[in-house]
Amino acid sequence: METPEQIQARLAARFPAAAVTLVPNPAPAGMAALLVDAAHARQIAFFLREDPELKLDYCSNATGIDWPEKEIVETTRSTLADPAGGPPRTIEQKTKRIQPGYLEVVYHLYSMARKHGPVILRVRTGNRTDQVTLPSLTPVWRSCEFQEREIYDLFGITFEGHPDLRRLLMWDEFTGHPMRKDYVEPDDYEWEPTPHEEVLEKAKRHYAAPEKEGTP
Amino acid sequence: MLGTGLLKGLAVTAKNFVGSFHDPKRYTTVEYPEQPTKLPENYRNFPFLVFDGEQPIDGLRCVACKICEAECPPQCIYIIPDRDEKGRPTKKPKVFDLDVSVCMSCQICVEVCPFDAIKMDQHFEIATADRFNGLLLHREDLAKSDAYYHSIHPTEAAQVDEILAEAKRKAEAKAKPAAPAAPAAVKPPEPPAPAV
Amino acid sequence: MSPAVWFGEVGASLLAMDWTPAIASKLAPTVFPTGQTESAFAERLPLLLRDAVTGSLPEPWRWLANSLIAIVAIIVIFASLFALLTLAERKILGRVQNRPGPNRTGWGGILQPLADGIKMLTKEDIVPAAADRLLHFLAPVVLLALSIVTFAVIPYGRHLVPVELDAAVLYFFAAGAATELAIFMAGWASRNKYSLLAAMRALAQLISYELPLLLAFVPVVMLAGSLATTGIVAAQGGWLGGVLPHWHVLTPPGFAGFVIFMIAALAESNRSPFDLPEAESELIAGHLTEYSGFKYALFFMAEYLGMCALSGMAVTLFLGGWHAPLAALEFIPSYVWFAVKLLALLLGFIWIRATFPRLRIDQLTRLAWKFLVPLALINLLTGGFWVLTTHWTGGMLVVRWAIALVLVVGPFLALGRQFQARYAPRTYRYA
Amino acid sequence: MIMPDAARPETPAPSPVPAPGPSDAERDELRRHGILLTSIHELANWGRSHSVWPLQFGLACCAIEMIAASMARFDIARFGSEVFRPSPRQADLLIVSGTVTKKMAPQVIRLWNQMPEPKYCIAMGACAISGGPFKQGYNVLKGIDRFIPVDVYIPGCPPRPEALLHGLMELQDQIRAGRTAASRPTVKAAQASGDYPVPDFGPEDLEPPANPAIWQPPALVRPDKP
Amino acid sequence: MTTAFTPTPSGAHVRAVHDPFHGDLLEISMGPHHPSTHGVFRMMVTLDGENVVKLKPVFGYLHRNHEKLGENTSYLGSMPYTDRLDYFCSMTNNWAYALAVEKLAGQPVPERAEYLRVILAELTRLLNHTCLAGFLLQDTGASGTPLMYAFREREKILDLFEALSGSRMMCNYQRFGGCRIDATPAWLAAVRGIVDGYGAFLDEYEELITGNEILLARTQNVGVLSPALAVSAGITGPMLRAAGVDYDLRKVDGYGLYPRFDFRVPLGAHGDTYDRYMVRMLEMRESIGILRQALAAIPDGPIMDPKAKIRGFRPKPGEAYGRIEGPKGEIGFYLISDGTPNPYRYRVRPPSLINLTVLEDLCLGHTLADAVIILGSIDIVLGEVDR
Repeated sequence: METPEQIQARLAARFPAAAVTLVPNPAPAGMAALLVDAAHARQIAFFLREDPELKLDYCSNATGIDWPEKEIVETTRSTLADPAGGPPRTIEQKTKRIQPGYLEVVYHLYSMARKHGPVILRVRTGNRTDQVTLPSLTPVWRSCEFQEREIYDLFGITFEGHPDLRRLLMWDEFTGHPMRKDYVEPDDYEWEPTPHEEVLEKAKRHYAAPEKEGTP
Repeated sequence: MLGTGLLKGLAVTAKNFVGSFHDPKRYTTVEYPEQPTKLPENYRNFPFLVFDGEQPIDGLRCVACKICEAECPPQCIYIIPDRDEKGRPTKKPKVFDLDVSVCMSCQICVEVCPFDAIKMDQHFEIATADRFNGLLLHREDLAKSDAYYHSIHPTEAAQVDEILAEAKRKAEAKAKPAAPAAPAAVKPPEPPAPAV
Repeated sequence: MSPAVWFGEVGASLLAMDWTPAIASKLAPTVFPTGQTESAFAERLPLLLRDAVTGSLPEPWRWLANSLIAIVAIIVIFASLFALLTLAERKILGRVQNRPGPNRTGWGGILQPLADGIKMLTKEDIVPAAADRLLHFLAPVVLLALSIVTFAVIPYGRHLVPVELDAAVLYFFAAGAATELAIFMAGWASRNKYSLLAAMRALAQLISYELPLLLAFVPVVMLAGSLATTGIVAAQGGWLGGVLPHWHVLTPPGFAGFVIFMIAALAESNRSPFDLPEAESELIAGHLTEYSGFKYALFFMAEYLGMCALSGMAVTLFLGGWHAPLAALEFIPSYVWFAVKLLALLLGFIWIRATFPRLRIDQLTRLAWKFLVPLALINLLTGGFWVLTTHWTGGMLVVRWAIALVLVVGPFLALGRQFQARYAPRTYRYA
Repeated sequence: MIMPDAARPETPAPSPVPAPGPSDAERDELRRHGILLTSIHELANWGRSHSVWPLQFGLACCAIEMIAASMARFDIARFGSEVFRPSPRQADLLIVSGTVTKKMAPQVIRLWNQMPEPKYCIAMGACAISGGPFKQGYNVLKGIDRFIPVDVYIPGCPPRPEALLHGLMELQDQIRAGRTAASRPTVKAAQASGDYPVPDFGPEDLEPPANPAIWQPPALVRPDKP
Repeated sequence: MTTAFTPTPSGAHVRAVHDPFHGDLLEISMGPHHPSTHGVFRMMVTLDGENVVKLKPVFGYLHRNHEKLGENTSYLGSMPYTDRLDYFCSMTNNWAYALAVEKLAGQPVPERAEYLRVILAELTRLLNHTCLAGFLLQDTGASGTPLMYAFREREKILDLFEALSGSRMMCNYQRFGGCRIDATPAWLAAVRGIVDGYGAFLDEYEELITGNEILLARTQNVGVLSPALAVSAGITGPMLRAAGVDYDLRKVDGYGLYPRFDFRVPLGAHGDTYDRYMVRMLEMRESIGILRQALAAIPDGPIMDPKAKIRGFRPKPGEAYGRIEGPKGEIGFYLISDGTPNPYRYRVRPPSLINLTVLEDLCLGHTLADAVIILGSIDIVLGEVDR
């Protein structure tokens, strides 16, 4: 099978307007992912499915990942040559920058016809608000139908073009997106016989909370 | 011919019906309360604490290091180390609670324990109507003798004994050249090889 | 009090009685043409017991009392048979499935039905808020009543026919068919979607299976020349050479009729593999979904009684009724033979339940209309042929059997081939 | 309880279930006067205890062990309990066999409401008792006894089929003794209307998250910090 | 440019909704408490008479937040939770998770452990397919007998699991870089005994039911799945192969030691419920072959890689997707490590959930009774569907 780099090159040639970048994977399993922009994701997906070389007709896994806002401390080193001719001095400069949070959907693509894979496709949203949208790949691979519903439910990404986008696992009245990293669990703690620190913390919050109906 | 499949099926059920009266392969019921359940040696249900000697609480191998508490996936172990009058740790648990209403019998506490102090019990008849007292096992409930451990997991217990004896020999050999006044700073022995 | 003790006490009181000559005369042994003597006391014991109670009453009252005793006896005997049957079914199913079944309530589980009954009696009776209260209450009562009235015309022994009717068979099937209406009542009144589906299924099943059921015994009526159950049983008396009884099941049209009748009876009594109204894996409990407590027990009882009644009718129509299989076994009382045959058929019901999966509703109706009804119609022809050729002897007897067998087996094979063209085991390829 | 060989406080914890009905002495007294009422109760309880029909209702992993308990090796039929009724109207026993999620909890309580009295509940496995290994989950109800009175708790993950049989025998003893959870005075007083309140789906959690008439946990104490 | 796969439109089979002759449609909510939804699964079924015209599955009644818990627990701590995903097949779940972590950390596995994994996975396959056959027949209305025979054999295999790992269902046996407990010769002999007797059991079972005309009529041409739809919908496992697509990860990926074993992959031609049942029966016979070969060839040696860590396991940052051919289909784990003891993202690729994608397509036009057995033949476990 072609390497991700080759695929990236072909995609760049085929869709000049699309931004396709490689996301390296440092793990020993090492399989770089193709990061495509949301606007062209469906076209690229159709291409990957239909391309006779690749024939990625099977989307095994589709999942969301939450990357919250992160403070990145970058250390830049600049070497200054000593005008006096001494050994060069190294100046370390620490810059803090806030990497904006985003949500990401990862698709693992295989080919049943050619029995190869995987090709990993990533699509990212611009931010982490509740109104983030991505194109649905369900028209390309039916197997995304429930998995994208699950992502919509647990991560709060709206998929445009999904035939039936509803919550999959939680009930319809539910408002949160539990798989996001900043999700706060409901205060359903009342009693637990092994009082670990975090349990006590929860208990404190529970009993301090204004009288909720039904709690003793 | 139509119906042969049905007749064959009837023959099989008839064979099983008749067989259930004379063929032990076709009568597999173990009548539970009367006929004892044969539990394999490896069977595990809930953890217990091993004690050496006669005194259940004083002889506990547990040193209240809280490793199992930290590693327990569902967080069902709760330990408070004991301290003597001067506030020094006595390396014994003051409280060792196990919430069997949460425990999932995964045996990770046994695997991570460096002192072979916590082992898996085989007793499963613990159904109770007492929600708040019956399902929380305290130190006193959990402490069981080494002999009991030997009786339920003989092979594993023998291996554990060897490892403990080895560790003790090493510790003694190490302690001799050192100052005898040094407290029994026994380095925890390596975690035992996965038990058989 | 156990039955044995009860019988013992009654027997003792009988012996202590001052026997009137009228009763004593009944004790005279009957001499059969075969030379065997009937065990008169045993044969007539039920009647004697009855007469011991009612013998002294004046005539109109005596008739009433006799009828009441018959009713009570039927209800008591078949209710206890129902209780034992539930236990037997659970134990036999257990044995088929390699386990003992209920064995801890009483000795060997014998008290299990009692425990179930007590529990059912003391359960809360729930009527859904939206249900039709009257129909919801009536359905089990009607069902049970209809199941019980069918017992009236079955000859249980030589002298044991509760009601002798000329058109007993018609009466039986008229009452039996109405049970499905009670199921429909239950399904409709419950206001539950599953119950409603069950009700519809029950009606479809009723319409489909009434026909083969009725067609199946027409050859028997033709052979016996009577619609009365007593007449049909009488027609099956006697043995060929003392060993081969003249049962209808041993004639080609009778055998085919018996098989069709039993299949239709399975469907009629909603037993597996035709338990579609109650289909547990599809409709929760079908028409029973909203019934609790004793009403549910009544349904259960009605189902088993219906099964008993149909088996009893099958015994009467095809298996020689209360006649013994061998002339040498005549000395055993006739009602014992009836009971033995009845239990054998009931065992068959349980055995089939333990083995088969369930049909689908369209397959069920298709089986009835495209398979059983044609076979039953052809069987009518076979029956006619068999009746017309009763006088053939010698070499013609062989011809008679050959033609009848062809008429029975041929259509079966032809229809079976049609089925096998559609559904057959397959062979598989490997990658 | 547990502990064949270790020391254990001699006095058993007081049973939370007070035995209703007349005491043995009273019963004898009544019997002497020819009053049969008590023995009819006993007969009814005997019948009920030997004919506990469970609801055919599986939730999660424990349901498989529940099925296994009804299969040939263990054969719950010996106790007269193999009649797994799929309709709650004919069931006596609700075996909560597995994790009750918040999405499922209202339906479990509805099923419980649909069962006719007298009815019993067994919480089988860690998840049903307290949420078990999944108790930290946002969608997991931390124990079915927040909404339903439970007669017998069977810890284990999952409990062996034998443990379920043992729990069933415990339940039979309770039924025979006439002290089941639903007959507790507190429960009865709270459930005068007969129906247990079914919680609604809220935007974050069930509303209410527990039924205070049923769920009365003791105060939380920390042994080292009073 | 290309055809998009969209679900079959619901209601396409409604003949005449407002036709007074046909009457109204009946909407039934099957589940979450229903005897044949295999757990707390719910189908909103719309019926025209008894025919299904619309079927919407509702999930989440057993959503126990597996993935969230996995992100809050250590790598080892998630292992016992994987037991509880598909609670019939804890051994294969363990293996898939261990494989993913081993890929993530580059952890080798000793040969004996690989052999043990193959043996246990094939035993799990036997167990799962046997139980499926039992449950499927229970759904068709056989009153318990096939299920009882299936569970009779299941108990034998569970005894093996219990003797080896200490628990009947929740084995928690595999570790990153090997297995937890070594198999004794007596255990291997016991496996040999079970494997030798299994063929006879399958023969008897097939005699009981496979030729049964009622079963043939109930299952043949019911719920036909086309190969094109199967591939697009990501169907895996026996269900895919029953549709005639040759895709078995044991052959395709060749993970573990499967390339060493000689076995065949049975394929169906019709893709109906009968094929799904029969493919599983045939797969069991192949599994017996694999087990025989593995038992004959299993070497002595260590079962854990000496460098493998039990406590304090922290893989380097990166990600990995490990998948194996579970009995129900492709079970995969997608892990992202950020260098901490807990995975940053822990994702389970659940075969049961994805195989359910086509449930409505299979059921439309069939009756309610067929919908029940189609669901049964898909072989789902709710612990894995909802996680």
